[in-house]
Amino acid sequence: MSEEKHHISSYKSHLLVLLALLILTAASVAVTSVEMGAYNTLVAMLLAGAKATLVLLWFMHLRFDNKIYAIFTAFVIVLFLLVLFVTFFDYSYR
Amino acid sequence: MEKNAEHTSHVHRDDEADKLGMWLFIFTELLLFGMLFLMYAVYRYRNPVAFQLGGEEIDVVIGVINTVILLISSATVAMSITAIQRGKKTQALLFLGTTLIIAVVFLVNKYFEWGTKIEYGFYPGGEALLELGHGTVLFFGLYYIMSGIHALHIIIGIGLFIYVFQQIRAEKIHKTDYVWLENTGLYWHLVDLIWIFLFPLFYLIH
Amino acid sequence: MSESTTSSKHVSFLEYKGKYKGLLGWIFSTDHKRVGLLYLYTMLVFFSIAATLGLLMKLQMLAPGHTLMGPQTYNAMFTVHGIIMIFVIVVPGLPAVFGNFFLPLMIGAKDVAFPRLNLASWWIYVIGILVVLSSQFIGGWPDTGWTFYAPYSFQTPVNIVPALVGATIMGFSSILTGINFIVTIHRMRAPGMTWFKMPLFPWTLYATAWIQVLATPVIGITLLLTLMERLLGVGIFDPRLGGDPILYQHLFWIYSHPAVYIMILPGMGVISEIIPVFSRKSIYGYKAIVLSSLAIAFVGYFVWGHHMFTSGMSGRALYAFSFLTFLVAIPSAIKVFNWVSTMHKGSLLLQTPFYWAVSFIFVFMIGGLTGLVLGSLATNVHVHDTYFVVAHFHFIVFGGTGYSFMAAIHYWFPKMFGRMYDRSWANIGWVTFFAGFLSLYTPMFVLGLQGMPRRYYDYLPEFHAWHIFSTLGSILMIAGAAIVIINLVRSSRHGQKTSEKNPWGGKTLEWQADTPPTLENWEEVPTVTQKPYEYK
Amino acid sequence: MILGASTFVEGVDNAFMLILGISFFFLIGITLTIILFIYRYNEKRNPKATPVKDSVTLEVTWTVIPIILVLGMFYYGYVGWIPMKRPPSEGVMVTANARMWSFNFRYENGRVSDKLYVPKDTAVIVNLNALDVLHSFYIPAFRIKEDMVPGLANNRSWFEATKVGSYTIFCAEYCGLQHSYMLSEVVVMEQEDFWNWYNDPDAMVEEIPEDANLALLGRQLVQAKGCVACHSLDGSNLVGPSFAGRFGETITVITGGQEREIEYNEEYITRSIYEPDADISVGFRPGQMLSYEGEITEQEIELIVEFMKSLSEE
Ligand code: HEA
Ligand code: HEA
Ligand code: HEC
Ligand code: CUA
Ligand SMILES: [Cu+2]
Repeated sequence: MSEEKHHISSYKSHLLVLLALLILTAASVAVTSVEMGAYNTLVAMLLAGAKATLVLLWFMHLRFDNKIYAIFTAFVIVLFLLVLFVTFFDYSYR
Repeated sequence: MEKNAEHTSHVHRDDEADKLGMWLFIFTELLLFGMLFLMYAVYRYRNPVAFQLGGEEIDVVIGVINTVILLISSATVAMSITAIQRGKKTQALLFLGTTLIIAVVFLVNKYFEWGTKIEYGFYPGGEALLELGHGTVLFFGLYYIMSGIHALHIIIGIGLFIYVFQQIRAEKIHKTDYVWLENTGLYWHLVDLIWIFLFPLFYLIH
Repeated sequence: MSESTTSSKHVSFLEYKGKYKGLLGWIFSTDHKRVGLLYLYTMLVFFSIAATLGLLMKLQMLAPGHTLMGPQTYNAMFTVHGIIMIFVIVVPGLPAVFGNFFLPLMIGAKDVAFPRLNLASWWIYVIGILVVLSSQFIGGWPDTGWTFYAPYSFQTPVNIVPALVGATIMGFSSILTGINFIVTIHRMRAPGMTWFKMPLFPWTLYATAWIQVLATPVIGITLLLTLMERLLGVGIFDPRLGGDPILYQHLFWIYSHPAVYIMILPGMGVISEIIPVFSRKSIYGYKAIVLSSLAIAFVGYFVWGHHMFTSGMSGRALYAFSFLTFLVAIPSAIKVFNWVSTMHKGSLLLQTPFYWAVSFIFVFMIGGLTGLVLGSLATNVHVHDTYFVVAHFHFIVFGGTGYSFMAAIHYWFPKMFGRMYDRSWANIGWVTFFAGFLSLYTPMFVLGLQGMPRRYYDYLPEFHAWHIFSTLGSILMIAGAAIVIINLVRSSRHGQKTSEKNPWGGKTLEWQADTPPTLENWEEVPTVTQKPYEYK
Repeated sequence: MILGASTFVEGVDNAFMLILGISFFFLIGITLTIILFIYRYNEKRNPKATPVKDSVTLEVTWTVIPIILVLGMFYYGYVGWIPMKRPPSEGVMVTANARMWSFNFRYENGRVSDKLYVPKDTAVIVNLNALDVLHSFYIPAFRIKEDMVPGLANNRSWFEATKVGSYTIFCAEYCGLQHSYMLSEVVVMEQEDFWNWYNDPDAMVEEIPEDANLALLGRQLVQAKGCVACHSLDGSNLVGPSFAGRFGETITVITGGQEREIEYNEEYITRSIYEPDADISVGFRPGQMLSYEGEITEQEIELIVEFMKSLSEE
């Protein structure tokens, strides 16, 4: 509702999130040179996932907004992952 | 779920509706890029070595720079929303302006990045590329398509920023009516989200 | 937000005069009812074109050999027939026409959430159609089949660029409609209308809208990639460059299977409205129907592979997809049982809408049950890409979506136009149509089982007899359709006037509005206290 | 269904019959119920409706029963299909090549044929290979179908025929203009006959008898190789230029983007067959015709040339 009270995030919180994002970026560049075989990709994806979560929750306000947005977003992400999973039923066993 | 909508005649302003609409639009974008990521996953799974070699051709430094500035720009739009909510027009304009400039810088970097590749014949249908074999063709095909569509979103974002910037200056967007800014911000974060995944997938594989 | 200047209370939306006059007053009107009718008229035009193509194909199939046209023409015909029927008629179909017109009325809103966007959707839609048809002038009609399978789609000598671009544009229109409906349903329900007091048609629109929002971008990007493949040679689907043509099929069907549920869900919603009203009885199992709609929408995402059983996919994927396909049939079964139970101990009002609804159930069952033959691995291998599939989808697309469209228009006609159609002609039309329909498509099942492949311009003499049967049926069917359509078109201008608010005794909100409704539907938005379909 | 002639028929037809049975049961049952309701509860006979309460038991029953039935159908479908995916290791190996718009079959001993000859009661393993776009290898009498995908390795189909006779092979995946003429035949022979055919020494030698009518042999060849799908013999242009009336003429072709005049002679024909994209006749598209290098010998080209000469002489 437009009458609803809005949560106002402070500059400081935005800057903290930014800092975290930059640290994670640095980390993901750093781990690239560590040889972990297939796990390299996994780690890279986990780090990217962490960054994405930060952006979604804080920058995109999912933490403070109506819960419905968070639920929908989670649903969409799960849907996509399931589609990916089902597609690999084909490619993993060809 | 949410409270029942009370009287909401359609002349009435409903910011929440606009925001929901924006989120739904973001979902369509997520799936659109999702399918590109799906293709990437499939082809990388089938051509692991070629993708690794392809990844080494791509300049990590430009990638890192672009990642960092894009993250910063995401923070600055978020801050411009905070500024508007607090009624600080000049601050909002300042933050928004920063974002706008960063977006342009991002594109300039992209231009140089692509430029050098194209010079060497690394573009779809390019001689140098075709010699390198199937996996590499796919890798660069995806690279151009995915970062190209991403860049297209940046360009649209720039358009939106210019519009919103004008609106704030003209006081059309202000403390109590700022959905446009908010939605533009959401859109920009989406662009950032996509990049967060593009970056490791193309620049960091080795 | 709209052209309203509230002086127009009690003037029906048909007569209302805004800024523009005449035709302009329609194509620039953001009123949801006018937008709905714009879609209706547009569809009528293109349906006639595509149906004529269908008829011409049937005439060509009357005898083996080159009878009426050459192979290139035939191939172009089923392609354009398929593209128009799918992307222009049945995918937007019920949501764009009846959703636009009745969604706000049924949930007690004054319009949809974004009226201007709504009008824009129609414009985008028309532009999309025109782009597809422009291929006539730039390189000829596409000849790839509506599925645009790689690699043929970028090797054909014909210019298929307009078809790809046009279909993508229409996809945008579909997405915008979906967004609009979801927001409308979330934000604009009348006071007191909780989620489980919402009528079933809006519920199915809601489920459909989610599919529109979450599946349509997939076809958008797929067609765009095909375009880039064709124009730039990026190698994504091209086997000569290492691409995988089967991946194209995955992407295509990740959209196009959910799309078949975009087509059928609103149809099921319409039937769920009509059956209780004409039985004078509450719907049986309201919650089961709601949940089954959501289940269809969700599970429908994971069965796309059943179109690809013989494509060269891995065996494991095959049985996973077959299994899921069988599961998705269950919610449809539940709905059928609920509809039939609703009639039990009712007081059935035998009128045209009811006839269409009942015949819907019948042809839908045939279409759905033959879907099970297709979903089973062993039998699919035999009948895939034969006329059996053609029969299945005409039964379920035309039988399902088409019949529910007919049911809907006969049901809501008086509300929409403030006039009544000729009831006896309507019934005669229905009988002829139904008989023609069965004789047109039933022989195709037999042909398919005998092994007649689809998309064949010419065939072996052994298939001749059933083809004759089918072609004769098509002529009967055209006669039926002509009666129905002419009756409706004529009555919308000259039919008997009526301002009765509730001719069928319905309980949902749209029957409380004026006939025809006024510009903003209500002077005062009604408050909902009851469940829908409360018959005592 | 229709006549069946392979070991898969039983599994497929059983699954079909099961599904058909259940379907008819529901279709007829529900239809009769509806008709009964219309008769019993129509407005005249039953002016007042009686409210009925939802029954959870009923709802659950009619959810669970279809689930069970559906699992049964899935199972039968699975059982009927699984043998198709499990080719035996021993058997006659054939490579089926599909191109627009013809099939040819190459046996292990090098024998090539445009019809598929197979022995009865022996496993035949068919390697599916497409040269240009998607095609599909469909033999209704055997209940098998599998797409032929360009670039897809290890794509195979197999069958064991049980009845002597010949059955149609259809291309079931849309592949362009002449899709509906992309037919062939599978000829099932007694084992002995098959092996005789297979090892037939006459078929292996390329020698042509002195007195043979070369033009006629050429005609048979272009028909067998599927050239006539694109090249008419009557002067009309299909996908490619007609063979009629062109030999000896001077024609315009595009070579590397440049137009030039060229004489339609033996040399040009050979180049057109081995490197079709080298010279493109004006008005036609490159990339349609694939090279026949390795499939048509120079000797065979001579026959084709003779045939084309004969077409121009008339
Ligand atoms: C409105 C559109 C629509 C709908 C609703 C459906 C519904 C279903 N479809 Fe269909 N389908 C199409 C449109 C649709 N389809 C189209 C257009 C194509 C072809 C595309 C192309 O290639 O061009 C196609 C193709 C198609 C194929 C691929 C065929 C092939 O190419 O090989 C398959 C395979 O599994 C399939 C299966 C099903 C199933 C299992 C359902 C189920 O959802 C059906 C469920 C319904 C019922 C089961 C009937 C009612 C229930 C009862 C009467 C109770 C008794 C039931 C039980 C005991 C279970 N369909
Ligand atoms: C909504 C979907 C829909 C509808 C309604 C129809 C309707 C018809 N279709 Fe179908 N069809 C498809 C969707 C549809 N089709 C699709 C998706 C394909 C696959 C394409 C592909 O393979 O790529 C296909 C393919 C297809 C084929 C297979 C081609 C092949 O594989 O070789 C055939 C063959 O006969 C056919 C015939 C018909 C016929 C005779 C009708 C008839 O029933 C039409 C009957 C017409 C009417 C009932 C209306 C008559 C009214 C008028 C003429 C106007 C009068 C008007 C006024 C007075 C205003 N269609
Ligand atoms: C898929 C369609 C197709 C098939 C099958 C095909 N061709 Fe062609 N052919 C073409 C096209 C298109 C051209 C014109 C463009 C070119 O020169 O490549 C052509 C050109 C030719 C030419 C040059 C003719 C001229 O008038 O310039 C000859 C000779 C020829 N083909 C012979 C054959 C023979 C022999 C076969 C069979 C063994 C064959 N073609 C099979 C499509 C086909
Ligand atoms: Cu080859 Cu159809
Ligand atoms: Cu499907």
